[in-house]
Amino acid sequence: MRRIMVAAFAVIAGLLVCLGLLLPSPWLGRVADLLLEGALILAAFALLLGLLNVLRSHAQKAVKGPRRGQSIVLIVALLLTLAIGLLFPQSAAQAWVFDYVYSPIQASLGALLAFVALQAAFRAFRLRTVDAAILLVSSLIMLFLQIPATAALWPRLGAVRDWMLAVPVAAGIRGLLLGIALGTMATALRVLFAVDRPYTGEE
Amino acid sequence: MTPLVPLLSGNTEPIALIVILILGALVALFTLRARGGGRMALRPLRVYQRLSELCSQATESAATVFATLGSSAPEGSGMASAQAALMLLRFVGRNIAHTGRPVRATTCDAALLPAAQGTLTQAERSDGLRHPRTGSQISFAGPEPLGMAVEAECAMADDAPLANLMVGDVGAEALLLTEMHPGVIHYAGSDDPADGALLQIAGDETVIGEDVLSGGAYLDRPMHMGSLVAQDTLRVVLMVAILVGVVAASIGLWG
Amino acid sequence: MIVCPNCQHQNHVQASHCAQCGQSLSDAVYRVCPSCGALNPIDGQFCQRCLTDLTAPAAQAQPAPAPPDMAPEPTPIESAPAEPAAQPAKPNTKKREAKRKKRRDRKERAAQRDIAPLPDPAEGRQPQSPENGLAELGGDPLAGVSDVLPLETAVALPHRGSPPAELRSGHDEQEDARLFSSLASEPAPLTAAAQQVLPPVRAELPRWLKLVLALMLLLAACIPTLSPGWLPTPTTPSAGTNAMLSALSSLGSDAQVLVAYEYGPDHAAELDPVAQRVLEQLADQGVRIHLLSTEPSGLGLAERMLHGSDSLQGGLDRGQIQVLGLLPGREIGVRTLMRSVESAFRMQTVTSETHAADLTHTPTRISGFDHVILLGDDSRAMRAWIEQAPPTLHPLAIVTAQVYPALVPYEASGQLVTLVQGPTAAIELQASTSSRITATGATDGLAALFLVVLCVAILANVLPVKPGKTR
Amino acid sequence: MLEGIQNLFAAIPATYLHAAGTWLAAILTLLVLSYIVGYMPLYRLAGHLFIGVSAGYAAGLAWHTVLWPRLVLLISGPAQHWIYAVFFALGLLLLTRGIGPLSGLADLPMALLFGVGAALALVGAAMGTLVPQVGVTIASLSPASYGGGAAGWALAIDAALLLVGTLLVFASFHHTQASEERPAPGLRLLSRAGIVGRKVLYVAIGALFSGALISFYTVLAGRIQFLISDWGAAIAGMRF
Repeated sequence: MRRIMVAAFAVIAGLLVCLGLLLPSPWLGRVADLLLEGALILAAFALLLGLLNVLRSHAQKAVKGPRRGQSIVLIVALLLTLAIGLLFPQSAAQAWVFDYVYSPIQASLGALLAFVALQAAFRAFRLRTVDAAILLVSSLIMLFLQIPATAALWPRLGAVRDWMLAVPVAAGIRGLLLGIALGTMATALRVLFAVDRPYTGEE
Repeated sequence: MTPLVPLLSGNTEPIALIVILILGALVALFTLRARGGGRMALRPLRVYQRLSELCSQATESAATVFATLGSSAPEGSGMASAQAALMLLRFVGRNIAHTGRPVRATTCDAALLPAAQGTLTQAERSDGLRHPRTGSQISFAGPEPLGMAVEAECAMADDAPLANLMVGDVGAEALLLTEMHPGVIHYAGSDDPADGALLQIAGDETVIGEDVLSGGAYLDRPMHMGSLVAQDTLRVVLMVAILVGVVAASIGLWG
Repeated sequence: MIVCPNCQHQNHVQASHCAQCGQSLSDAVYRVCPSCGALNPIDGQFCQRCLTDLTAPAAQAQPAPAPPDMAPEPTPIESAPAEPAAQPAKPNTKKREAKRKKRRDRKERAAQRDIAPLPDPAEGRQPQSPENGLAELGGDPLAGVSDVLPLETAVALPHRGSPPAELRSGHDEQEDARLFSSLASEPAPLTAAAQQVLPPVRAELPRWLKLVLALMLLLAACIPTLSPGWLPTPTTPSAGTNAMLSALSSLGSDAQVLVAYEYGPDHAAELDPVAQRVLEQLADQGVRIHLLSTEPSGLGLAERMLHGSDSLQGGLDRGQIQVLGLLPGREIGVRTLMRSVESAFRMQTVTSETHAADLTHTPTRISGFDHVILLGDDSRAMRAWIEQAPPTLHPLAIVTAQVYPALVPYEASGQLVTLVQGPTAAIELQASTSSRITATGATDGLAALFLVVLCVAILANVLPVKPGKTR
Repeated sequence: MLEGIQNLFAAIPATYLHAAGTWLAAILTLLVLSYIVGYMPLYRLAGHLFIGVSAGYAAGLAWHTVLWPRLVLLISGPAQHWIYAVFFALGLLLLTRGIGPLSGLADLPMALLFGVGAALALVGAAMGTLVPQVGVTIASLSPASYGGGAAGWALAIDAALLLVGTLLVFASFHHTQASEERPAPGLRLLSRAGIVGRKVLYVAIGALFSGALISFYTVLAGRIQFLISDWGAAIAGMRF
């Protein structure tokens, strides 16, 4: 019974939002807005749940385990940033933390991707299959064409780059996008028809 | 840019509504038929075939499986990839729960966390665990995917899992995991073109595009066969419509 | 675990009813292996741990390799795990479905044992003599069976069962034993099956190779900072950059522009130069700029950029540039914004008195903006904007090189009025104008990157290192 | 007390804050980049610091932009804004996830999240991708539509290639297959087309990968530039 009620709630909420987005009825639009706002509030609560989860799991690790130091650093950083965020919103202190802690670490992690991408390229570029050959040739050609100097030295290469992007690449990605849209719609319809009930943990 | 003639410009809402209604009717029809137990031959997808083997192997070797669930937000259009991630999590959770080595997972979308916890708890219950863990083996790693990669990397260093499932909204951060732990089998998949391309390069077993979203029919949800057939039907209809439209446009009948 | 005698489902030890078929497990019994003491399901032919034939007399518990002349023809071994999810057959009866499921479960269990599936007991066994008739479970399951123990006893006993009483093995059992011993003594098929179950894991790149790759990349990454600019930069911007510039310069001083910061600090190096250049140009033209972000970090970047540039700081002080704030919930936020700007940011004005976004000069509807500029590093976020916005929005998108190809179809369909790739646009802008964007040497850097990737492609095929993927 | 702390922070000269920040940022950058030489602990330490900071930062913003304003509205006018009470109650139910027997209560808020998400995904995919992208694929293949002449022919050929490529890739995601029981020639044709479509897709994947390499490289170059220029300046500016 409980499961049927939960599923009905999801289906009704989903259909109302769907109709509110598609039909030009102001009443349905208001209902949809309200439900969207509700989802927003719930997502924020989920973040709260996430915080509790982080704190709990790392508090356990901070008491015992091989990564005590890291977990302690995480908890202290989290609590400090949270305190600054809650008590001094949009303050200079928050901006300082963002500029000199948040942003450099994230940018450096992003920079590491260059190294690991090169290692991945080493594996992927081994010419063992036709696919790998296509990948290698396509990557190298596109990389070469995207160097601004090539267009400056040989202006025709700029046109080749535009053609590559506009025809073969666009064709591949458009076909992919059409498939993704179809799959997304089918997945959403399964949820709206309660064939799938991911919210109860079941299929 | 090639100056193509976009014939369907302007307001797409009515056409979208018609397409949704058609697909909805098809999904409903074929799902009801799939309930009867009919199965179709499906294009083989290695990832899903391998996943069944993975569960056997994990049971045998008593090794755990790690899941990097990514950042798909269930309350947005990430719902589809979230659903795909949960499907895999449930399949693996259900098949290896009895080994006593729980599936561990990390996510960087807070709303996906409770969904994954519920999914895993149910999966364990259906594998016969009377007191399933309440989801403490799934951790939230902040809202940033790169942070999630760090957390996943540490968990994989500690647990030495057999495999790492990265299906859903997982992007470039997957590269960090595949290169830092090459000994782990990385199952990767993303329904985003840019992310999918990276995963195709990085993962051991990769699934991209629409295939990510059709895992259920391949794994343990015969009901999904219905929506798969509906997708295929609409696909053929769209392809025929495109060809007819192109011919009409080329001979000057339309556009 | 308890294996359900009805459907073979493996239940938890404490389960009282089968989780799959619901049958009571109270009279499920184990069979204790005479050789190693492991507990096995009642109808198991061989011990799951040591593969001893459970139906053979204790004396034959350790099977000797069968004489060659006695060994039967090697049974074709099905590839253990290759149970394709897609079955070409289309059975309509539930009975066949149930049978297939049963067989699949059994195969899965065989795969779990990491051996090629042993001959299926249900298929290979002929009707047995009453003493060994374990397959027939009707009635009292223990009737006529001497070597099985009820559950409680089996669990309570030490795992070394007493050897069962001498039993006469029938012809079928002897056949099974011979088959088993031939399988066990033939390494080839077993190894082959094992290889299929355990895919070879790819090798790690050698440490020296990793260091060489890293060194090459580091050298290439130093070039933009250190190079004096060896290679020429294009004198005319590409079509996309030109379109962006002309769209921006056509905006008058009373125009309203909405700028969405949809990128994080990890891609700031790519998009900051272009974003700053665009904002400064708009500020110089006197355009009113409204900034927002659906990501927390995007907002931080926007504020850093505003405070880091004199002309932008001036615009901020004059009220010409306005930070609307965070638009939470990516798709939800965009949807709300499309309905009404005021309702999307209404909440910001409820509490914070000092930092409240002043919406008096902001258009109330999204159509009130002359231009919408998206700065993005995530193709999903960009697609959220494209998909949730009405088709009449026609935003201009400045994106990272990574997501640029993925959005090309949306530019072709007119859903994005212009699509610009961040790093090359920065170089082109720097080359075509005398702005203070420091992109000198960036084109040399990209050329160096190309050389590095070319080296990698050659090395990958020349070096005897084989760190391939598993497939 | 809060103002005291704020004043204390404001009292520190901006140059000192900047110099300290630059040093901190440089050290954190080096900690992360220490992975290159294969030393993980420092990388992990910086990573954990990042997880903590990002989670705290996002939670603070979510509180101030989503929860707190609505709470204020609810308290100030419960009769008018009663609906927020419902959503807050659902939010509290969400927090029961993970608390043993209560865990099931979180299903209700999850249902709302998934329902709303399904609606947004459905409408977005149909309106924003499927219909416009199908629409733009329907283009004339006649050279006359593109002005005729050699240029017209070239553009018509481009349009034809684009059409064929798109259809091939789209076909490569067809799931059902011909089988012995169902030897549909149409399905066989689709799977053949799909095999070619995958090759076209690999061209696109190559292009995306090259774009990703440029992206990552630019980010790395930005970090190096920070270390050489900004940190270098901070070191040079120090007076011993």
